[in-house]
Amino acid sequence: MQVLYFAWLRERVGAASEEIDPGGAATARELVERLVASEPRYGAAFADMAAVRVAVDQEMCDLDTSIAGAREVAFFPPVTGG
Amino acid sequence: MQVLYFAWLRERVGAASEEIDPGGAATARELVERLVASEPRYGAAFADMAAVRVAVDQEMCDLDTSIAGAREVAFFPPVTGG
Amino acid sequence: MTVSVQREDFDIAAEIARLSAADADIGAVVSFTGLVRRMTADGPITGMELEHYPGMTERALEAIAAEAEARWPLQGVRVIHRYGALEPGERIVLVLTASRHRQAAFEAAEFLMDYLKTSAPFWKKEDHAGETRWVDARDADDSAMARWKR
Amino acid sequence: MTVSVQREDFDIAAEIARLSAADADIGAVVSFTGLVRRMTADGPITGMELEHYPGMTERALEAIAAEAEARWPLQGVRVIHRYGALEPGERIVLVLTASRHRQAAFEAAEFLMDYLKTSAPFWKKEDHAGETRWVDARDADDSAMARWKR
Repeated sequence: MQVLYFAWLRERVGAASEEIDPGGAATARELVERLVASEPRYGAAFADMAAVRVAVDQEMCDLDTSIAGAREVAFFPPVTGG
Repeated sequence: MQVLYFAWLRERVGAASEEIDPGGAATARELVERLVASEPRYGAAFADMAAVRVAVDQEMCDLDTSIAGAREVAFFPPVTGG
Repeated sequence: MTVSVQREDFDIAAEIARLSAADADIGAVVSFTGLVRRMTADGPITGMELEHYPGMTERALEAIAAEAEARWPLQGVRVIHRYGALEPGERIVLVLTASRHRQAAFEAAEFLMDYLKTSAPFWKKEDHAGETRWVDARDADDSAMARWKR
Repeated sequence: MTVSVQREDFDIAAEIARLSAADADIGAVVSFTGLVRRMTADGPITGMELEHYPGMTERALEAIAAEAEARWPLQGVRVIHRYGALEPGERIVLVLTASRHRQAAFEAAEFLMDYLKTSAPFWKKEDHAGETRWVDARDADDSAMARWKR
């Protein structure tokens, strides 16, 4: 599964995208927990989950949305365009 | 006093402006009554007073506003610009 | 220059550029452009004549612009209204507002248009295949205006 | 073409002209132009970098435009959003709406901007005299968006 990061999440993770095996993670939140347990850089990126938004296959979703079968999961802060 | 007419009021009166002595007319409405009594063309122009608006010295006013000392009184239908 | 009443067409891009450049803290510019529609409530038209009250028109538009600037934090306002003969598709009116934030710019532009529709002395005479007809005022314009009363 | 996401600036007049010409019954065209402000909540900036999510951005803007067209009787919608490095005074976003009547054009343009502010994947990083800082989302944008929920 392709995992993307934007804005300060990208900077803290140190990558714009990574190929990640979701393992047993069924939701975006579980995927974050798996990442945070694996390496400290994820701990820094996901320290404040209230400031983290997620898109599954380019659709804005809830963190508890299923990621089963998703090709692309993206994490980013609240948007600030316009 | 200069009296101005616009749109179909102008067409019915047959003049864009006239110099008129208001005589004893204290308000725009009394001026209309005076005009209507004087010639039939004013009767046609002012037949439906609900459709007549007035400006005294270029300020939109009520028909019962005083016209004492006014230099310019204008009669016209509801506006349709924009 | 805030208000213009003119026969000539206007250049929207130039007007927006001029207003935008007035202040480095403008974050939002809203424009409203009114066009002559081919189809009216009384059927298709081939053209129209827009009559106005020279002198009062400018005063009324200046007053409306000043009222908008009193009600909203604006960095700029511009109103251009044409008169004379106009064909379907031609521009009639331009209202521009500039502000730090979008909400003020949007609200002020709506206010200006609602106010203008009910209090600026313009009258439209439409040409229906050779027969001309004065346009009736719309009740909807009065109710749009009513929401700004205070 | 309804939506564009691009580095390049846009030509407001050309966009308005194209949208206006699409239908002879367009009576109202509303534009919203967003500009980079020099002064921000965190002080003056010398520039900013606008990051986006290629692919999702276009999808999100198309969805917002489609929603606006479903809610209001529009003859046309156009959204252009820039990304990359931008300086104070530069244009960021253009939203255009065209309708028979002004109310629909105004409301749809406000809806598009409110929706875009809260759901299009863009992130601003401002340059404060050499120190860069990601911009925080504004609560005011969330509440502006809330009024359109149904």
